[in-house]
Amino acid sequence: MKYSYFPGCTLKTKAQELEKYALRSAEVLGFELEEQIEWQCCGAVYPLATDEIATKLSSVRTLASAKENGNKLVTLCSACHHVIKRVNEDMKTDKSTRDKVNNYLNISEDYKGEVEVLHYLEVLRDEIGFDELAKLVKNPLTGRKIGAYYGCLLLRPDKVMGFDDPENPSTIEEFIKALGATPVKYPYRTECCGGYLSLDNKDKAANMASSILLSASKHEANEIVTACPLCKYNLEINELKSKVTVTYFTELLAEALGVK
Amino acid sequence: MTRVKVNPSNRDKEISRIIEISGENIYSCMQCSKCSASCPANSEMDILPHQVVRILQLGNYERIVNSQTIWNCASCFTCGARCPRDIDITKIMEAIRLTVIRNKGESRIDVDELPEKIDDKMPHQAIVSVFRKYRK
Amino acid sequence: MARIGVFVCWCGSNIAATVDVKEVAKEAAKMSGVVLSTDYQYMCSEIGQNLLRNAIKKEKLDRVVVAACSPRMHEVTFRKAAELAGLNPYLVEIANIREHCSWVHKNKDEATEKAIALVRAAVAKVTLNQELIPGEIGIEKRALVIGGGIAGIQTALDIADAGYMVDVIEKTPSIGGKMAQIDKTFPTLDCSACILTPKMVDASMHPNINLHTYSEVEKVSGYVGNFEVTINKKARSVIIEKCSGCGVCIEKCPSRKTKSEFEEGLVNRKAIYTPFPQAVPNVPVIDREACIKFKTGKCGICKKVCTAEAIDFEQEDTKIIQKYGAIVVSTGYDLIDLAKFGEYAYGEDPDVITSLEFERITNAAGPTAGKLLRPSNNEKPEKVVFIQCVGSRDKTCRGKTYCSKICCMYTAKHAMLIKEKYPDIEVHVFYIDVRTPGKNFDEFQRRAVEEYGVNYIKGMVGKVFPDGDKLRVYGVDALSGDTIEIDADLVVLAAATKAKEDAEELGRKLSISTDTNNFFTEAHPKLRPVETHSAGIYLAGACQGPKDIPETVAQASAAASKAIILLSKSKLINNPCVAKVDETICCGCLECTNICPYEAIASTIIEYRDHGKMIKKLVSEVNEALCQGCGGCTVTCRPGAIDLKGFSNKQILAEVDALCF
Amino acid sequence: MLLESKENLTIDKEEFKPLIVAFCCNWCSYAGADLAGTSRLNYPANIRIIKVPCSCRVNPNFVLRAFQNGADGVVIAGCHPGDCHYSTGNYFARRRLTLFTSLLNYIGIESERLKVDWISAAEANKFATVMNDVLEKVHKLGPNRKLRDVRWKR
Repeated sequence: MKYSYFPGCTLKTKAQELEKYALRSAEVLGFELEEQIEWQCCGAVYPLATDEIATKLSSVRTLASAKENGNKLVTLCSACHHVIKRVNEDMKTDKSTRDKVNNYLNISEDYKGEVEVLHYLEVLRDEIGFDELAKLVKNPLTGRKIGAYYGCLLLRPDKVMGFDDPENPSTIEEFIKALGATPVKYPYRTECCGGYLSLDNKDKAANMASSILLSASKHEANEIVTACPLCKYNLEINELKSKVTVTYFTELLAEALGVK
Repeated sequence: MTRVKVNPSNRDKEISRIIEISGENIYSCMQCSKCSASCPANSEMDILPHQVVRILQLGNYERIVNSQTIWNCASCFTCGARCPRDIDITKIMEAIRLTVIRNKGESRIDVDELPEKIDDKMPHQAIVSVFRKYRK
Repeated sequence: MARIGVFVCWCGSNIAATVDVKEVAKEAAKMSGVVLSTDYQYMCSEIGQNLLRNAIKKEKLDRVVVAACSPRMHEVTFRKAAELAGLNPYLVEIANIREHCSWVHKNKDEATEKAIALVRAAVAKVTLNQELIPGEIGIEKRALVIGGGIAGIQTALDIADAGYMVDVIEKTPSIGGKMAQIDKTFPTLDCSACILTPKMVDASMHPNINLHTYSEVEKVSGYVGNFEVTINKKARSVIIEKCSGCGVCIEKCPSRKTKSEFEEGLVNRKAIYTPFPQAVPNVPVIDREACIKFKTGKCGICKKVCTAEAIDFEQEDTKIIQKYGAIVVSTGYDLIDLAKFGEYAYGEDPDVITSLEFERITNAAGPTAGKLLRPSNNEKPEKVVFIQCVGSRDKTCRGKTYCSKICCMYTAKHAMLIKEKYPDIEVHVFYIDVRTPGKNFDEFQRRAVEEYGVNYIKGMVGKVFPDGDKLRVYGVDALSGDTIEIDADLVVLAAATKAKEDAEELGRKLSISTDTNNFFTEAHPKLRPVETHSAGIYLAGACQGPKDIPETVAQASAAASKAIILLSKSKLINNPCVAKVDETICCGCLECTNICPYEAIASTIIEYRDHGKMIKKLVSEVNEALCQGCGGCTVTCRPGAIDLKGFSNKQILAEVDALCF
Repeated sequence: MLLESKENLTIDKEEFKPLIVAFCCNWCSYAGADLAGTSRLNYPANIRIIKVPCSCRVNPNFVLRAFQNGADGVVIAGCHPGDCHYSTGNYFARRRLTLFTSLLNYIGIESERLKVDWISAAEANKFATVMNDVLEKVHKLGPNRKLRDVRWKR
């Protein structure tokens, strides 16, 4: 199976591990992530205002290019996934945005939200299947207590993202279980890490991240996995205060598949 | 405290602009305050999210744009996810921010300030986000 | 030539403000056949009706058009008035110039023009109206009550006391419903069981009441006065007549893995069980899905220990077909599933419970014998948090848009019950609005605050974080703007009420409608609150919308009296607007018999003389008692031999012509 | 949506005022129209309602007659499928009128001129919306001439 793949800026710089291990694991799992040619930054945050068009264009270009190749579009970074998936929904459901964007872009065929946007985790869950994944595990992570950290962007708003139950998700826990480790459910796993607040209001972000780490360690998790570079950053700069380490889910995957 | 005149004419241009940009119906709100209770950043907010909606309903534009609340919203979407009235409060926060920063010279963050605020590990994502959220 | 009288009603200013009634009357006077045209302020008033009656006599009117409100409102009124003046009531037509004209249009010229057109159509139709004489049908003097909760019990008792036979169908093994699960009732705090169980016994002992527990409605056919209902009596596996109710079978049953429905899943029950000790009938039932004998073939202990030989593993579902004159629906309500409200950790943490579970925990007959204990560790809680409106007044797909009505009061009751037994327990209630309209209701809630020291906080809870053996509750006080954090031991959620899952299906069987929330729709929200649009079918209790016990009982008695009124009549007047076959045209294809939903059309052979020869011919024949007058057959009829009285082809075409004038 | 369409109509009504005949079943749609009145909703005055016991009472003949005599659009409204007062009447109506719409199309009548819809007694808003919608569509199509009895005065 071949997918169009949108990496996003951070994966080429500060979050190279997230991508590296994802690509290696994909090889073992038997699917191909074809990086798009000349992709552009998604803009990091979804433009929430109804009157913003320009900020949605780069996502539509990405989507239209995936459509041209006849592929589903796969993302790795939660933020990119959030932005592209929501812009795709706008193109599908909001006529005024659709018309304006298509007029502006002037691509050969109007884009109407045809592409299916999948997060790497969704590929694992829905296209490969966690049962199948479990069979391919070479080094089961037996005995490790790992907490899933979902953050905001994968889950909310549920109406558009449709990733999992936004208040009580289970995808990453099932993923952890498939790798042979013990998933730890803790109540803060869907709370916000502080996001971009860490730039302007470091104390607040630190506060928010600490609550998450504290909650995870209270429930006896030794590690936390996440899909978002910014979540990882926010959790990591506070990790010293707790004993919990933070890694990308792909690193865990590669380790279990024996390609780390 | 100044006395606010409550009448429809208070829903002046700015307020309608906020409603329009957000695309949300603020009059659906019945002040259950679940948004405020859910907000992970509420400790930094001088006006809680449900109060923001109420003040918009009353039409007190000045009080909204001068609050610290909008700059402490992390756009985590928790408020909208739990709102029983199906209002996406995040969109309202964004609309208020935009009405401020779209005015010339009203950017929240200065490019010159950046170097001292970022460190080696900080992902690009954070910087791009802040530029999108805090300046035009 | 017809002598038609037109009466234009002002309806105060309801019509007159938007429609120039004088102009309408003036134009009507010019219409063909109209000999009198006048207007009056309130045609439905006594003076208005007298005006109509006198005019019929004085002007020798043979047809009447009243231009007023909807015929659904006062058609009956004006037809009765005409009848009193000696006119056949079916020679009266209504032009709906209020609901369909003055209330929906603003421009007076346009509205007046339309009103004139509507009157013209009514005049055109009435010209072709014929005297209709309704037939009579008999009434089966027996009522059916569907649902054996407090609504059904009250309805059945009232109808039975009036001297009519009543059958009660209850889906579960015992009557009693939700009220049987409840501990105390508001605002008097008297014991629910103490007032309900005597009624349950009354119902079972009443010579006129027949209980069909563990039974469901399978099929309903027929019409008012003559319903035919198929009841499916599910196999109980215990012979009711033989069982002495000793309970040894339950004691000895080795299967104990099924959650007790009556105890809201707080404890397990056996595979053979009675839902609760006061169950009526006090006869156990075998849950075949849980029973080891039914699953593996081995066991059968219950049969061995039963000295009355009441256990029957071979018992099968039985069907009962019975005729009824009236049906009362009282199927009650349920609570919504809270799985979608992950933020409250219901289902994740055992100490987060619904208010119905709380009823069981605080009930002396419940799993904790009335002691307030945390389900997780059976210890007394120190802080209890109540969260109201969980799913109520919620526009999203998670909840219901309506107010569930009963939660404010029962939450105040719960809070007070805790405080009364354990004054040292802290009780906090998160609410959006406190709604306590009702006799002594607000006083009750205020007492919780003022005398019992219950802490009411206006605001919703954002999230409940299970934290060790505590539940950290994050909320906000909307009034002060303070954020609140409570380390609670028990969180009670006032889950929204909802219609029964199978309400729509039952509605379909009965041909009664449900609203967008699947509650059954009453015939008129104000004036016909217990009737449905289907004659002879009535509503009682929360199946029509959220209700508390006193309201439910009141509606139950109201529904009973409606049923009694119906059953007390010796004959029912039939709707005379039925199909009619013109035998000379009918070709005997019998297409009409296939389409009729009431099997009201049959075939017959007629003989007639043609050119001196007797000829036999197969034709359709309408049973006027069965025909409900939908008119479907008129369109199906190939040669166009069937017409519908009161809505004939000629009449409708005349209306079309008049409207396109 | 509602507002926009109404504005359009008030601007243009001088030139063309379409006439719509609506057949409403007594149990659902007529009651829905009543509720639209009780709720003081608005729809244009050139919609005229004829009460029929059930949508299955509507003979396609009536529709043709309306078109012949000058109606520009016809609405047939009944209970929602499954909710028919007579259990199955609206199913027959649905089947017949689907065929009939095809026939209209075949003989060159725009199918937008005939609207078959299900409006319950509680759906006052839907009633007003459907009426406004039909009127807007018919307005765009212009007057119905194809089936018009040319001798008819309108």
